[in-house]
Amino acid sequence: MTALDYLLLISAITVVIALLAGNMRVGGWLVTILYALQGAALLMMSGLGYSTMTVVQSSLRFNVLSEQMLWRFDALSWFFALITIGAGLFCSWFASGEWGEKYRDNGGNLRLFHGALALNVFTMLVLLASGDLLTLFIGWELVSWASFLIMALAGGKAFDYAMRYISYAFAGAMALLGGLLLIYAEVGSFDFQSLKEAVPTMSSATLWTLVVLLTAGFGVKMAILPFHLWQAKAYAETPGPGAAFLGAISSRMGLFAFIVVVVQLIGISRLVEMEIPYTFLDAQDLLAWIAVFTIIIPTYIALRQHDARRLLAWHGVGQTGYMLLGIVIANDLGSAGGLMHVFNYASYQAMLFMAVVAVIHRTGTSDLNKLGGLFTRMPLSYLAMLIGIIGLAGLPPMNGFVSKWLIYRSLIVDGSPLLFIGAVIGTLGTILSVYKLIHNIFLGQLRVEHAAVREAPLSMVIPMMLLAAVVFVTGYFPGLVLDWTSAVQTSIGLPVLAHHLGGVSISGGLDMIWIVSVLLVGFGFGTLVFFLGGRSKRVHQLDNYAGGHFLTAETRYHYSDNFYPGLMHLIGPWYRNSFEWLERGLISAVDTLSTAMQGLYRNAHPSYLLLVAVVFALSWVIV
Amino acid sequence: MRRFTAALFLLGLGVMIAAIYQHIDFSNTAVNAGQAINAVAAEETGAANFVTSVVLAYRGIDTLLELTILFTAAMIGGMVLGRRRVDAPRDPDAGFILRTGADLLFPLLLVVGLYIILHGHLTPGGGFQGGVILAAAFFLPLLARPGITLIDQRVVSLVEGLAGATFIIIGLLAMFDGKEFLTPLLDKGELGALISAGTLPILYLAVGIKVGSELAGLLAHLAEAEALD
Amino acid sequence: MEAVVLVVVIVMLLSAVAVLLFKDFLAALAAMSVVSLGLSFLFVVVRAPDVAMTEAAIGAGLSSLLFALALRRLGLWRGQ
Amino acid sequence: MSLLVLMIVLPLLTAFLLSSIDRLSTFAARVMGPLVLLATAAIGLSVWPQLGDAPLAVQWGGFQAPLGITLYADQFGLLFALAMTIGTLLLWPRSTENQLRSSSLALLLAGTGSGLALSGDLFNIYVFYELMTVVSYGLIASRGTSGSFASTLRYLVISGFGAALALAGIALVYQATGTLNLAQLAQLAPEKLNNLQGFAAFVLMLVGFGVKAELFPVNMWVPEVYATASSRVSALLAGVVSKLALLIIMRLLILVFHQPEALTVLLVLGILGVVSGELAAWRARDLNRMLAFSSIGQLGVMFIALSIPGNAGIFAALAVMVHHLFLKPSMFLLAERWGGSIKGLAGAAKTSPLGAALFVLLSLSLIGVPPLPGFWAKLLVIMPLLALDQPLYYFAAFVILAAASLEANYLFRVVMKLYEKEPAATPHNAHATLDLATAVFLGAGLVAAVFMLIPLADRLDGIAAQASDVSTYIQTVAPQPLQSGGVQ
Amino acid sequence: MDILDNNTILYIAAFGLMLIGISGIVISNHLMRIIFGIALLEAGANLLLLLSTYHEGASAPIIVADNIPTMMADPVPQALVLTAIVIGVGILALALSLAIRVQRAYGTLDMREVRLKLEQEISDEAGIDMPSSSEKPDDIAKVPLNSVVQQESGS
Repeated sequence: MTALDYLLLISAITVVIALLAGNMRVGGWLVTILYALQGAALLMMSGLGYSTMTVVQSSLRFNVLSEQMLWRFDALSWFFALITIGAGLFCSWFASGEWGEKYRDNGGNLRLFHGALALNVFTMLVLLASGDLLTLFIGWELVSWASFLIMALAGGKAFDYAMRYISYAFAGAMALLGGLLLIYAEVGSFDFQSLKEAVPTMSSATLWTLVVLLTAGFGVKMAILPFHLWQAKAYAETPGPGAAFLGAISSRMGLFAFIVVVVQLIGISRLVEMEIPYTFLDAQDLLAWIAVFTIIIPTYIALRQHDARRLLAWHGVGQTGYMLLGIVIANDLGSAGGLMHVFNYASYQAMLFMAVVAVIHRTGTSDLNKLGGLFTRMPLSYLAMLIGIIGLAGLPPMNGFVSKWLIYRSLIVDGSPLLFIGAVIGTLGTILSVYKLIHNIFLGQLRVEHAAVREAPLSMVIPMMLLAAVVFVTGYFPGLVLDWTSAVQTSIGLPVLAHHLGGVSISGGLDMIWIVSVLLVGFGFGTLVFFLGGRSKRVHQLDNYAGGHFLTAETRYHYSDNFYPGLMHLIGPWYRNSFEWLERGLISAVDTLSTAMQGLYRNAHPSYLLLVAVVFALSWVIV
Repeated sequence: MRRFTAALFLLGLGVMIAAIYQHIDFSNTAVNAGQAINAVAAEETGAANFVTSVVLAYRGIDTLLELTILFTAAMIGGMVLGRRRVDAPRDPDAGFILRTGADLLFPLLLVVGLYIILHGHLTPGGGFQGGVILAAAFFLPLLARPGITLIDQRVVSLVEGLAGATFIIIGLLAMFDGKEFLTPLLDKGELGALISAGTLPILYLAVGIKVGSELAGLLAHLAEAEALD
Repeated sequence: MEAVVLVVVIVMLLSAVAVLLFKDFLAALAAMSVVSLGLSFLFVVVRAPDVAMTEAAIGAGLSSLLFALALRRLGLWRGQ
Repeated sequence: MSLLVLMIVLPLLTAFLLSSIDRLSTFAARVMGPLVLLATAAIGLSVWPQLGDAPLAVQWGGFQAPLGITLYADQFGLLFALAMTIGTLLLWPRSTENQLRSSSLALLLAGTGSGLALSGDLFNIYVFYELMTVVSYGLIASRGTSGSFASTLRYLVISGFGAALALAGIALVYQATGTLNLAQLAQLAPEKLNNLQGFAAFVLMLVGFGVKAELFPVNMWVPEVYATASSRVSALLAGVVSKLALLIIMRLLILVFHQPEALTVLLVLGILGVVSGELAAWRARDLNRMLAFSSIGQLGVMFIALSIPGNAGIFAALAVMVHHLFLKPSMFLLAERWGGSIKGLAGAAKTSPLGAALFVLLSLSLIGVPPLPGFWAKLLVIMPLLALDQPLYYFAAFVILAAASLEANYLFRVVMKLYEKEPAATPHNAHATLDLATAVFLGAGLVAAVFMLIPLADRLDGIAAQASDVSTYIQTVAPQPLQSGGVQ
Repeated sequence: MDILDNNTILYIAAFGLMLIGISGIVISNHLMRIIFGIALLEAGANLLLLLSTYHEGASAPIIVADNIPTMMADPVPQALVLTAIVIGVGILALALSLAIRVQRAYGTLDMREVRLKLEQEISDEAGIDMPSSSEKPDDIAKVPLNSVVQQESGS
């Protein structure tokens, strides 16, 4: 039994326990402890000296089709597994207390929820541990179906979205299978190493086919353009903490597989050699531009949402673009930024979802037009969301700033100003929409019906606060995460970023310790002035008047719908839902063909077809 | 349009058949399994009619299956058409000449049918041809007098079942003897004599009775069909 | 001999076409019997007396009887 | 002498005598059929191990090979003979009105199917095939509705057409070689059938035997028949009988027809089958027809697998066939109570949770989700397709993958309906215990296969290797060479 | 008559019967004609099978009075055709019985109408409307299509 065996075993046990005890009062806590155990097993695997970590094999292996299937962990898997288990731990914790009871009382199947969550973690670990292309595909499919399970839990509308997800995901998986089997046909093995050795001898056409098939397969899970339509709604309809978990890590599995196969095995340098005929672009540029558009378009779609969960979920799609962009650029800064963004994003996205779920838990709605002023009622949730959106918008002093800085910097170093501008436009949209989020929920006027709302229970607040701490600490000391990303960079064969605890040690580098310290000093000074200046006075929100009338609680003077009217007027014409139309067109094409085929079976005289076949054979004979 | 496409297809089919016909090689015809059978059949089976040898001995299992097809078809025919209702109206009897003719023909056809069956291993004819005549013998009176129940479906099914079973049991007897299923048994006798060729005449008798009863049953079913519903 | 065979074949093929063209099903059935009888003759020509007998008894006789009974039950005894 | 012939003969004998037995004792007639099938299955199983070393050739009537009819038993044939026998046993027809006739028909089907799988003579195969066709007419029509009669009639027209063409094909083969024995044909084929005449014979026989194997242009009967026949009969036809027809085509392909054009024809027709079947299933709105169309698609995949030259193709086709053998009958059994519009299925999982869970499992395996057996079967088909490195084969692989995603879409639409919270207006019937037990048994077989994947794959590979070994076939049957004027 | 020797004439008869049979199946809509077509097709195939080893100058494969002829016709195809004819008549009877029942149920033997009525019956039994190519099945369109529009036009 190796460390990896222990990890997988504990994870499998977690699934079983979750399914057995999920409905009990202690069930959630038990499962949470098991996640913590998984985390311990993961840490045991490498100690904290991860940078020297070598490959950990699992003793589990099979021989199928004269191919050996094996599982193993390297630094890349370890890094993603850390995030996965962390997300599982916090989400399970979050779900264990009052939330779970309420879910069960509302007719939800809590046992199935915990089981599905644990199954998601387990399948992701299996995927991360894959040691060859066959196990990669098996893990991939397991993850897809586990996500499908948790997405469909809510029933009703969630069924429709989960259905859409699985249609996309399965089509993607088939593209992936096609790609992997094509590799097998070319290389004669599912082994990673054989593929790596065979890549230089492959023809350009084969390579293009491979890259397109694999990117499409992985891209569906990442929800990059043009496969982005399924994700936001499916995630938003997943029950509370499940959405937080999926939003934090699930679609990152696509990125993991992309890194393993396209970056590590095929290699970015090979992509650069693949030029697109009649243009000055190559495959790498193509991917980078896909990434940039994946940043921009979903972010501005998010701006339009008025459901908090959907707004966040659409951001999830957009942020994937940053990660992909950084990794495709593939220099030391970019890949470190992309990888670090995976970690950072997971931490604040989980927290943001939790904050929104906490609000739903107390108020029963996530409609941004029906909320407001909850700051006074739920200050801790407010704090969590504030820290989260600072991170999401990529502003100092939170960790999101560091990873985005690295990605921007890499674009400048790489000499791609257009990509840089695209990424910045995306960030602009992010800032605008996260402001909409926090404003419409927490700021402004408190609604009458929410006057009695209390802060979320401790079981929900503590995970949020812990995540907030993570976001802040890794923003203060980015070196903590950069250590891990360097190990990953070494393991996948990319240039390693020189760094220290406070940031990057290259010329024009970044030292977050300085920046944050200065910021803190500045804030401290400001606070000091604010409180010691003594010129402020607390007034009740309604101690006010407008147009000569005193305000009552029933009067709405804080309008949250029709946000950003000017901006919307300006960019409104761009929301054409072209991709929706594309999707719909595809469906009606299939529908038409399908009708034709049914008509064929229903109406056609069989002998006609037979004779078509005969004539076909005849032409053969003559030719 | 439909006719036009059909004509086009047929033209294509015709051309294809012509093309295939061009490639048929007629020189092979002397070398085949049949000639091999001709060389040894008289000795191996003792039947003067080699077609009978092939039908009952060399390819006996085919014949068994063929009987089974008839059996199944008769059974399904009965199932599909259903049983005659007791109170259903009947056709009036046919005229005097037909009735008398049918009465006279009945024994004649019976004798001819049995003759053809029993000489199947010597002369052209056999169980199938004779069976058809037997069926006609039993069906003719029905045409003449639709009221009579000469053909009782239950008797028919009993007879056909037993005749088929006889065929199989003769085959199984060979297995008790340590030989393969349907190996011809008994003494082969003198070539050309009525009692010769071992079990083949018995098999042909079973075939004839089975074919006769099944076809008679089918005919009766079809004739009675309108009485349903 | 060849001339006889040729005539029989021509009659047979014409009857076969007639089977499909006659409006009256009874006439079509008669044409079908002609085909069967012709076929039975051809079987004699190719030295297959057993098959010829069978074709005459089953193809021309029994099948026609079956068809006739069915046509009567289907109400197609006279042309539509 | 081998007891193997009893597998064929005993059910026939019992079927002949069943109505007489019924007159003596109704109870005896009722239990007789299953008992006989149990006995024949036992005979088959007892012979199974010894066939691993060497196949067995039995000469019916004790006549030497090219003169008499040969019964050739290898594990490949016996596997499907057993599948037929045991499948009939599991799916024993239960119709209250025509019980006696249905029992006889089921017995006949089992006997004929076994014979078809084991036959080694071209015309004998044709007769067995015809008998099986007639028996299936009876089974379909035994439901007794006017729809079942009409669909049987349509089926009969297509089948009769195909059978006549197959007969013409046999005539062409006999004309060229002078023999019907498959072993001798295998000897003579490279010399005498590797030409246009041989190809024409192949196409004619393909069309003829393809009717039952749901080959593309002659499968128009499938949706109607499976929608009108009783579910148990549909399960038998789609699950087992279609595989037997496929087995015949495989045998012909291995032993007799070696033209590359033959493979191309199979490939093209297989692709058309997959495309038309899966697309039509996507739009089907009642469960029975959806399953029927998807069965067309699956058979198309098998034809594509068959079109792969060499041992890999046989192995792949065998794997897909065995997988489908387990899967389709249980799906039809589940559909028996659920049959009807898919919309009306809403909430059916509440009344039959086990059935719904089983349906999910079967769907997952059908679309090929690892680690279920369907995935490995699919892998076995696609891997050699890509390895051939030819455009048409690449296209076939693409079609299979695209069809799988369509399949996932329409099957999970059904699953979603099953688990919907608001139940449909009409209440659902729970499954009959026996149906459910049978389906669970077959489903458990699928799950068990996951754990025995490696020995199972080895065994199937061995069977495929034995089936594709032409020289052993010839040696085992040992036909005497034909000479002018007689046998040497 | 050089071109038209016996062999050729007989083959023309066989192929001709098959062709006419196929055209009967293809062109006709009336079930009886289709059944006639199948019968003709089978007759042609039988003749073809018998011709496969036909040799001019051979005698029938029957030994009469110990007189063994030098060249006898091949008995195997004869046995095969015998079998095929009997199979054919069985299936013919079956087809006719079914035709009688179908006509009684649907009142027609025109295959186009039978097909329509059959479709109607299957759809009725399943509890769905008769499909027609113009309408869109709501079930199918629903899943992926309830889209951004309804959600996002709100804000």
